[in-house]
Parts: sequence; structure tokens; C-alpha cells
Amino acid sequence: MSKTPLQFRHNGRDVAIFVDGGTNLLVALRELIGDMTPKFGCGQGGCGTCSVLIDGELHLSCLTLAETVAGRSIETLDGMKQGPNLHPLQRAFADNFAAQCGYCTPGMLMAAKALLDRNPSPSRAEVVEAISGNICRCTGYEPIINAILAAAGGRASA
Amino acid sequence: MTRHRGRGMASINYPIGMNLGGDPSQALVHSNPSGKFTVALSSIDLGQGMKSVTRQICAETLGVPVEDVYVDTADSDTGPHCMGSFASRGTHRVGNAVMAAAREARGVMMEAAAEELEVNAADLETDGRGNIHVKGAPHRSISTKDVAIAAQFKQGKTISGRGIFLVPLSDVDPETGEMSPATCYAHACLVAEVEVDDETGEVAMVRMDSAYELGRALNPRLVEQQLVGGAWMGVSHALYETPEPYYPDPVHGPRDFVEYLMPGPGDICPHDIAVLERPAPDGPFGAKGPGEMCANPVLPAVANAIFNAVGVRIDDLPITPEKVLRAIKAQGGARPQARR
Amino acid sequence: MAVTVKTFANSAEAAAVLSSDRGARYLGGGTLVMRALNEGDVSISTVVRANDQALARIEASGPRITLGAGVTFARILGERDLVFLHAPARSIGGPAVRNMGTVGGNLFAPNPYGDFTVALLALDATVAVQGGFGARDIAIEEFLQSRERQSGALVLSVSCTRPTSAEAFRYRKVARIKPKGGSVITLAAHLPISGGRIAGARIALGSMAPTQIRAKAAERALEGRILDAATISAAASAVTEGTSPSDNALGSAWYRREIVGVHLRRLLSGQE
Amino acid sequence: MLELRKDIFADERDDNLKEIGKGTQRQDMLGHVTGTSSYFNDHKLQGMLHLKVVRSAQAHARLRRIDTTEAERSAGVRRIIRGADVPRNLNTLLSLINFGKDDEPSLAVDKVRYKGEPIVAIVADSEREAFEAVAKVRIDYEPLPAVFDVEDALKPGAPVVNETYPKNTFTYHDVYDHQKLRFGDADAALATADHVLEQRYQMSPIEHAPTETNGAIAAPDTNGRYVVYTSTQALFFSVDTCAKILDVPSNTFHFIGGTVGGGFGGKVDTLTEPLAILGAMLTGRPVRYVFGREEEMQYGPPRGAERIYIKDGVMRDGRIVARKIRAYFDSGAYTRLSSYAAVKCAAHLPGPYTIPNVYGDVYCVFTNRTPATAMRGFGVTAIDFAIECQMDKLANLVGMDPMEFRILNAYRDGDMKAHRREAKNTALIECVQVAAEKAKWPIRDEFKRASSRKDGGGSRAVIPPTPTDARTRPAAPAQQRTTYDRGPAMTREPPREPPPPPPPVPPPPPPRPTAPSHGATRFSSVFGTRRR
Repeated sequence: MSKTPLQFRHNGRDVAIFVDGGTNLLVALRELIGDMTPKFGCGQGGCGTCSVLIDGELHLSCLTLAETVAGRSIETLDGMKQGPNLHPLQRAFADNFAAQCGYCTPGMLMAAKALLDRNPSPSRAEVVEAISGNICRCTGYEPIINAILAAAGGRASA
Repeated sequence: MTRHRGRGMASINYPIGMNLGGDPSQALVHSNPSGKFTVALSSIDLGQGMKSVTRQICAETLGVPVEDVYVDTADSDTGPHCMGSFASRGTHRVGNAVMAAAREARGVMMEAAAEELEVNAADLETDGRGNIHVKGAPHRSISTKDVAIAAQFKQGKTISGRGIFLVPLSDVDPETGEMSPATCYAHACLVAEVEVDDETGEVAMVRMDSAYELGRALNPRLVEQQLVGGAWMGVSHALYETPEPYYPDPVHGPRDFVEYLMPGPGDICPHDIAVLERPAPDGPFGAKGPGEMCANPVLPAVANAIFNAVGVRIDDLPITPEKVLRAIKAQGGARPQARR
Repeated sequence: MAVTVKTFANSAEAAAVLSSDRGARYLGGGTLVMRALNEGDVSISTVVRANDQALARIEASGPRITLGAGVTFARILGERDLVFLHAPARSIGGPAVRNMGTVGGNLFAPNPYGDFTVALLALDATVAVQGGFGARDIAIEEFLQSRERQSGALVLSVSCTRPTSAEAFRYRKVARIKPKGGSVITLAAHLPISGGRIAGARIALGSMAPTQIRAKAAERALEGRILDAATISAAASAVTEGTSPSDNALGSAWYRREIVGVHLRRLLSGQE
Repeated sequence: MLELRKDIFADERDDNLKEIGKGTQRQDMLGHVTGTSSYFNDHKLQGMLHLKVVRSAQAHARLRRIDTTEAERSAGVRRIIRGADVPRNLNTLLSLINFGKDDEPSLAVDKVRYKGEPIVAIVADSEREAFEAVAKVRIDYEPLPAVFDVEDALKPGAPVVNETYPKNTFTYHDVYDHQKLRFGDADAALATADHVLEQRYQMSPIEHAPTETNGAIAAPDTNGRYVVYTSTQALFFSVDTCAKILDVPSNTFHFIGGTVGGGFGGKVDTLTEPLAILGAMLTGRPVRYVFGREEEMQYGPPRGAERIYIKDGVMRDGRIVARKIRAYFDSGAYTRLSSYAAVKCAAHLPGPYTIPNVYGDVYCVFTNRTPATAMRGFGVTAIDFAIECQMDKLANLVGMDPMEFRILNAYRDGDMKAHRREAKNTALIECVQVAAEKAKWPIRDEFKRASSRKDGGGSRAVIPPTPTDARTRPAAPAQQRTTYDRGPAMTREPPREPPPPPPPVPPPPPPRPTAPSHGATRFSSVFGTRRR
């Protein structure tokens, strides 16, 4: 079976893999690179658990044909920590008890990072909009919204 | 166009655990040589916080800091039997099993400490910070680490414990339904306020106020997670969710999260919660279980609030805009009831 | 057999493969084709891509604007010259889908998707299509009516009218879920005013028929009139004429017919 | 926002605790926010194969022919699994605790009973190749009339959904087609009530919709064992269900789970584990079987719908004197757990109120839809909806404030409940009072002064004379037993009703070197102990 070589940056490091035709980025990240932080939730674009940043933009890795990211930079939750320290968003999610089963958390954090990277002090409505493509079945969203607002507030004051 | 506000309420109770084949759970607790404890379970953490709440129960019972306990679950080779994570049984059944196991482990730990301090074990107490000392004489003290080392290498004792909690099966009388279905009950009352659009039938949540009685809030933050998320699910059941929108006609089933409706982050409303604690005599530290019952009062409270707002009763779930609109049209327009 | 991916530098080559290979599908933003692959649609054996820069072009200067088929909704939201399209662009998906989904793909999205196309229909769009025999412009209504047969063609771009004022174009997506939900119905109205009267009204509806359609009876009720309460009421009463909504998971045909007039009235009278 | 009302019931608690009552951070939070929490699917195994199932396109049909010849030749296919390959292709989940008869195959053999029922499983090198093979399986259906409404299913002449239960109802206590609750004389009390209100309520099915779909990865391990990564909510239920279906000792399996992406009841049924393990057994390779989202939504088990009729008698002063309930649980095509939901529902009647006359008939009904299962609030959510809507209507009917109406009728310590146990540790009244206070909903002083600990018991503790249905009491009214549990030497009571047609005979298991069946692990003894 013919495979296509593919190189891109993964959380700041260059990676090179071979993909089958039609492989999506989620499968490439999880099964070929071993980064298990993006999750499979639907494969339909409806849940956001597979969210990653491509060149800083929020994308759904399950709907991204892997070979389209050649030469581009991919960020996942696996690269969010700042050295040994949690990213302010990670800390805010923990402090606000914004995770229960934890399965939506990687996607939520990437959606939140995409927001705060562009808009460091969002309104509540902007936070709601930013996570609107991410399904959470446990929390009722309120703690997640509060966590993102807290991370933004903490950042602004820091 | 008019949007009408209304309030409704509902009160409920909920049985903790199940009555089916007997309802047991087991736990094993043991210390490593430096006095750190592992709880081995086969219970499942679905997000409800099983690992966290049993960790606190174990730490409290042992008398050690929570950081000194780690809960390992679920591995069928190492974790003893548990029926599973359902029927609001986790905190109560598994919690009791962990408590029993931790009590047994604590007994050995105190005996070992007594031997080191050359006192009677009954005269010792834990300080919850990793030390064991003679009652009334805090200076005659030994750390749990040193006790564990001594037990392991000097005394030949295993600081460990086994626990099981079983609620035996209660036969159901076929003629009267007589049975003991549960050992304790949680309680709740919830007030929902809604706004109903009388031209489109759309219902928006305005706010919720509630009181939940849970025996004991073992960890108030975990309880809050359950109650906030559970009430969201209650709203979702009341107004949105169905895999069969035209039940019992099995057509147009949703295939994705666009077609399967659940309230989004823009549909949520403020929810003010009070927690009451009437300890269950057989609960771990009196705890019952908030996991399932938190959604239940929301469904009828929302339905009753819609009646208060526009005077229609929707007795079929979910209460879709279509059902509300049809009912309003059938009664010739909205009939707001006395404001509450 | 794995899927074959064919990437071309220009759209003509891509279009040639699309029209000759029944198992070929054009990959735009991925929201339709990748989903189909993920869900086991084995009718797709070839994925066709084109890196043609023309597909990503935006021409927003004149009275008619042109959007390359590969333009994403996020890019539209970043263009100040396209403010009139921001409401429909924002109504698509969540942020990730808006970063991926394209104008061209939206033309093919079945109910309950395809909201941006409702706006384009109200704005008298034309669709530039590269077929096996060359490129041509098709009126959007004609394109939508023959959409099933267009899968072998490659959409290059869409052009539409720029409204002369902010009030001249209105858009509303009625969804159960906020802020991101599938459409129960979607409405777009282009009401150019000339000498105080409406001239060239176009009302477009989503989820009121198998494809996006125009509400021609409502347009007639508006044409040549002042946009006052009586006119709005007449348009609202006429809006269901010619529609053929169906039941789906988000609402029934009955409900759609009941509310479309209410929402048209609210949209035209500036109510929430 | 959460407020702890420590002032209430303070005299019943010792709050002198160190770790309990603290808002300690979750043990798993660091794992969650760093993405290192390990779910079943986060295991990368060398040479992993992928399993997909062919699902029924029909709601009810005979399977005339299942043709897999083209699929077998499809690229990348390692193994086609059919019903005959499943060692014990008939099971019911609660057989492990002696409740109900085996009624559901892992892969349908001669008949399908719901749209989406698995018929053939395909194990292939890649998901794409599994999908391609699925598309090549040809199934010749002979459609049968289907029934979708619980009350239609009970009508004479209704299509028989599941031959194990030919009346389309689960059998309780070997004789009844429903679970009864009888307490006092509801009919007599209704005849003397000032108002009688009868209403119908309909609960919708609900999809659990966990963000992680159901799934399992099974892999051959050393020494003939299999390691299984699973999303199950009930580890040993799944272990022993797999041991039974695959007819091997339960310690053949090493199940690892415990960190699950939401369940809500939808991950008890052990749907993916048996086929994943069987795939691993038949190919010698790791096999993953994970539901797609549409599969999860449409063919993963939902919370079953319930239809409930309530007839209440209420006096002008607001006292409810009788409550009569008839409820139908829509179990779908197989039992799964709905049989127990009906028992739990019966025990829950008449809600948290002291009503002297209560009558309940709760049915578990089979229809041609996806089998239902447990969900958060199982057996109770729907009846609470019905009861509490009814309570609002009753309050309206007698002109009382709904809060005060609840307090008036609330159960209190010492009252006799309808399932004939004394109410203890009650707190409904206090919840109503606090909710009213929080919502600034005025209630009168006498209701503010009411207490769960006062004015209960006494005449409210009495079990009233209760007419029961004229029927011989069965001699052995224990929980149901299964054909599976009955040894050949055991004698049993003669059936009290015409015997149902024999259940479909499961295909014989493939020959094995050792004869004894080790799969028969049960969680409990045959009879429970009676406790009060």
C-alpha cells in the first residue's frame, strides 16, 4: 500500500511520518506520532474533542486530511505546559473544577487557547462563542466559562 | 409578540444503590514501606469523582493527609469486585467498603505504632498530618513513615486492610411489591424560572434555585460539579433531548451533535444551590449520593414553570417549541397564571 | 483499498478528474468529505484537491463581490469590506468549523446545513463552475436545483450583490441551541430601497424545502412598497407559499410553516 | 453557586473531620488538564486490527440469507465473525445476578428485532478496509410486521418481538407480566375523594451522549490471557459477561479501565468487549471495536421511554388519599436492564409523599427498537416527572400553593411507605423550605415550621388492609431464574400459565478441548435474604 511522506511541526518539534491516503490528522497524531491528547468524539465535526491549533488557528483534526498540514505547525494539549509549569488555562481549569470525565478537556483547552491568544481579555459572550463547537456532557459549561474568564483575568493582571 | 415569565417547582427523593442480586463492593488498602497508601478498587470513575471521594474517605479513616493516599482503579487483576458505577451507589457502597478497609489498615498501623512507642494502641491518635502520638502527649509521636518502616522491616506486620460493604438482596413480594429497595434516600427541591415566547413556543431558562439534601457533602466542590452539571442535564432532558424526535414513530433519529439537541453554553442560566446534610445512618460519614438525582427535579419544575408562564401543560417530553406552540394555539393564546 | 489523494496546481486539472472519476470528491474545508470518509462512505475512492490561489481570492471592491470557493468563513469575518456577510458567516458551526468550512462547500451542504448559501441566494449570487467542458456562470437558484448533478463539477467562486446599506440586508438563523446550533429555519432578506420603496426584493429561506429557496410570494408582497407594518404583515402571511418543508430531528414541517412568518415579521421589523 | 446549610440537622452530625467536607482537588485533575488521563482508546498496540459490524437495515425481519463471500475476499479482511462463531450466542446482562432469561444474541442469527442489530462482525487491517467489507455483505431480509408503541405491543395479535418473552412483556416472579405495588385500597379511596385527576405522561427516550463513545481494545497477552482496555462502567459485570459469552474462565481476561469519558448508564451493557475479544481470539492480534457517533446515538442503548398513567384522589383540604399508577417501560427488543427499572419504579411509588392508598402496575414491554438500558435516574426520572407535574395540577385543583401542597403531603420520619418500610432520615420538607427561601417564594408560617422529624408515624405508620389480585400466590416467588442457571438435575415448579414456546436454541459452541463451562460465574446466590 502506497504511503505519503509527511513532515510538519508538532508542538515545536519537527516530525516526519508516512500516511495512508485519506488519513485524517487525528489518526496521524494519535496512532503515528503517539500524541493521545486530541480525542475521538464523533469524526463528524460536531464535538470538538479533537481540536488542535494549525498555525495558531483552531481546527478539527478529525476533519483535516493529514497531508494538508505538510510544513505547518500543529499545537495540541501535549504541548501546552510551559516547561514544568501548567499553562494559566490549565491551572484555571483545575482551580475552577472545570473537568469531570476529562474527555472534552483537551479540546476545550485548545479552543480556549485559540481565543486568548488573539483576545487576551474576552467578554463572557466571547468565551461562550469560543467554546461553542465543543460539547461537554458533564459540567453544564459554567465552570469551563468561569475558568477561561479567570485565566484571562489572571493573565491581564500578571 | 410576547414573552412570558413563569416559575415552577418540584420536590423529589432518590434511592441510593440498587436492590438486585445483592449490592456489594470491595476495597483493598495497603501501605508502601514509606507510609503512603494505595486503595485498590475495580470501581469506575466516569467523571463523577470516584477516585477523589474514596481517597478522602480513606485519608479521613486512616487519619493521614489526603496526599498520602492514591486510588488505583480499575484493574480486574488487582482491584477487588465492585458491582459498578451506577444506581448512585459509588459514594455509599464503595465509600463504605473503603472505610472498612481503611479501618482495618489503621488498626494494624496503630498496633505497629504502639509497639514502637511502647504504649497501648488504644492510647494513640493520629493528627491527620502524618503523625501518630499519645493522646494528650503530642511530643510522644512517631510518623506514619517510621511506623510503616518498622512494621515492614522490624515487626513483620502488613499495614493493610480489606473492606466489603454489602446490601443483601431484598426479595420483592410479587403481590404487594413489599421490599427494601434502598437503605437511604437523598432529597431535593428545585425552582425553575422560564421565559416562553407565545408565537414560537420557544422556552428559555431564566434561573434556578435549589436545595439538595445529600447526607453529607464529602467534598463540596465535587458535589457542586454534580449538581450544576446534573441540573444542566435536567434542563436538557426537559426541553431538548431525544434520539427519537417523533417517538413512538422511529423516524428522523439524530446522527450527530447538531441533530441531537443539548443546551449549549449560550443556553445556560444562573443556578443557586443550597446543600443540606442529614447524615444517613449507614452512609460513609453519613453520605448518600448526588450523582443521579440532581437532574430529576428539573424536568417537572420546568414543565410547571411553563404552565405558570403561559397556562399550558406539556406532559410529553421533551417540551419542544412545537409542543408548546400547539398547546398555546389549542387554548386560544397564552394564559399567564398568577405570578410567583 | 486506501483512498487516493490527488493534488493539482490548477482547478482545471482538478475539475477534469472530478468529471471523469465517479469515486472522486473535491476536498474543500473537509467538513463534508472528511466526515463522509470517517463515517465509512466507501463510494469515495479519490480525494481531489487544488492549490489554485484563485480559489482563495476575495474581490470585495465593486457593487458585486466575488468569493473564491475556498474562502473560509473565518476569512470573511476578518474582512471589513464584507461586514454584510458577517452574520451569516458567524452562524456557521463553531470557531473551528469557521476556520475550515468554505463558501464553496456550503453550496453542497444538505439540510440542516447550508446557511451561508441562504444569504447568497438572497443576494442574487452566481456560481462559477468549472466543468469538464470549461468554466461557466450559473445563477445560484439554477445551481441549487441541479445540485445533485453538480458533484462532478468544481465550484470556482461565487459572486453576489453588495447591499447598498446595512438595513438593506437582513439575516436570521433560528436554532434551538445557542450560540451554535443547527438551523430550524434560516431567513435572509435583501430589500434595496429606491425612492423610499422596495425595489428588487429577494427573500431566501433555508430548511423550508429540500434546498434553499426563494419566497417569491413574500417578495411580491414587498416589491414596490414602503417597509411598514402592513407590508411586513402581508409578506409574513405570504412567506409559506411555495415552500415544502419536511420533518427532521430539529423540527417538523408543521412547526417550520408556523414560525417562518413570525420570524420574517420580526426580521423585517427589527425585533429580536 | 453552592451554599452549605450547616445549620440544618446540625444536631445529627459530627463535623469534627479533617479531610471529609473539604473541597480537595480531584485526584485526576492534573491528568485531565494535561491530557494524560488514559482512556481505553489511548493505547497504541502494534498490529492492531479494526472491527466493524454489519447492522440490520430492518426493524423486524427474518434473515433468509447472510452472504459474506464477497466481503471475505475484500482487501485487508482478516476475519468475518458470524453468530455461529460466538460460543454462547445468547445472553442477558442480569443473568449474572439471576434476573431474567437469556434473550439476546451477540450477532443475530435467524431474525433481527431492531434496526441496527449487529449481524456480522468484520475484522480488518484498517477501518477503511473494514468499512469496504461491511458494504459487501449481502443480507436477504424477510420483513416482519414491527411494533413500536408499548401499548400496541400488549394488544392481542401484536407481533412477537422477542420469542423468549412471547407476550412482549418481561415476566416477573415467574407468573406476572408486570411488577405490582399494593398498599391500602386505592379504588375505595378514589370513590370517596373530593377530586379525582387522571393524566397521561410520556417520557422520551434519551441518548447518554458521552463525549467518549463505547469501545474496547482486546489483545492477546502472555500465557493464553487477553488484556482488555474498556470503557465499561461495571468492570466485573463486563468481565463475567465476556466469560459467559465466550465460554472461558473469567481469569482469562485482564480488564483495565476505570477512567471513562462519561457514561451516565450507557456503558454498562458490555456491547463492544465480547466481539473485540472474540476478534482477538480468532486472529491472534489486538482488535479495536469502537462505536462511531451515529452508532452511539442510534444503536447504542438509550434511556428507554416510559408512558405513565396516574389517577389521584385528593380532598379539598389538599390531602392526597389515593394514587393509582400504570407505567410502561419501553425496553426495546431485548431486556438489558429495563426489567429492573420497573421494580425500582414500583418501589419509588408514590413519590416522597405519605399517601394511605397506593396502587401500581409497572410493565417492562418489548418493542422493535434499540434495546434500552440504564441511565442517570434509572426507573425514577420519568416517574418523578409524572408525579411532580401531577402534584402541580393537584395543587392547582385544590387552590393551594404548590410548595405548601408538597409540605402538607410530604413523608416524614416514622411514616409507612408504600413498599412497607418505615420512612427514616427524611428531609423533603426541609428541602422545600430552603428552596422556597432561596427563590424568595413566600410560604406561610405553619409550613415554615413543619419538620420531617415531627408529626410522622402514629396513624401514618400503619399498613392498611390491602386487597390483592385474586391469584394463587406462587410457591417460590424468588427472583427470576434463567435456563442458564438451572442445572439439568434441578426440579422446578410447574408453570402456572401455558408454557411459552421454547426460546430459540443457541447455536452449539465450537468444540473445545475441555468440556466444563467456566463462564457461569454469578454474582449472587440464587435467593436473597429478606431484610427489613
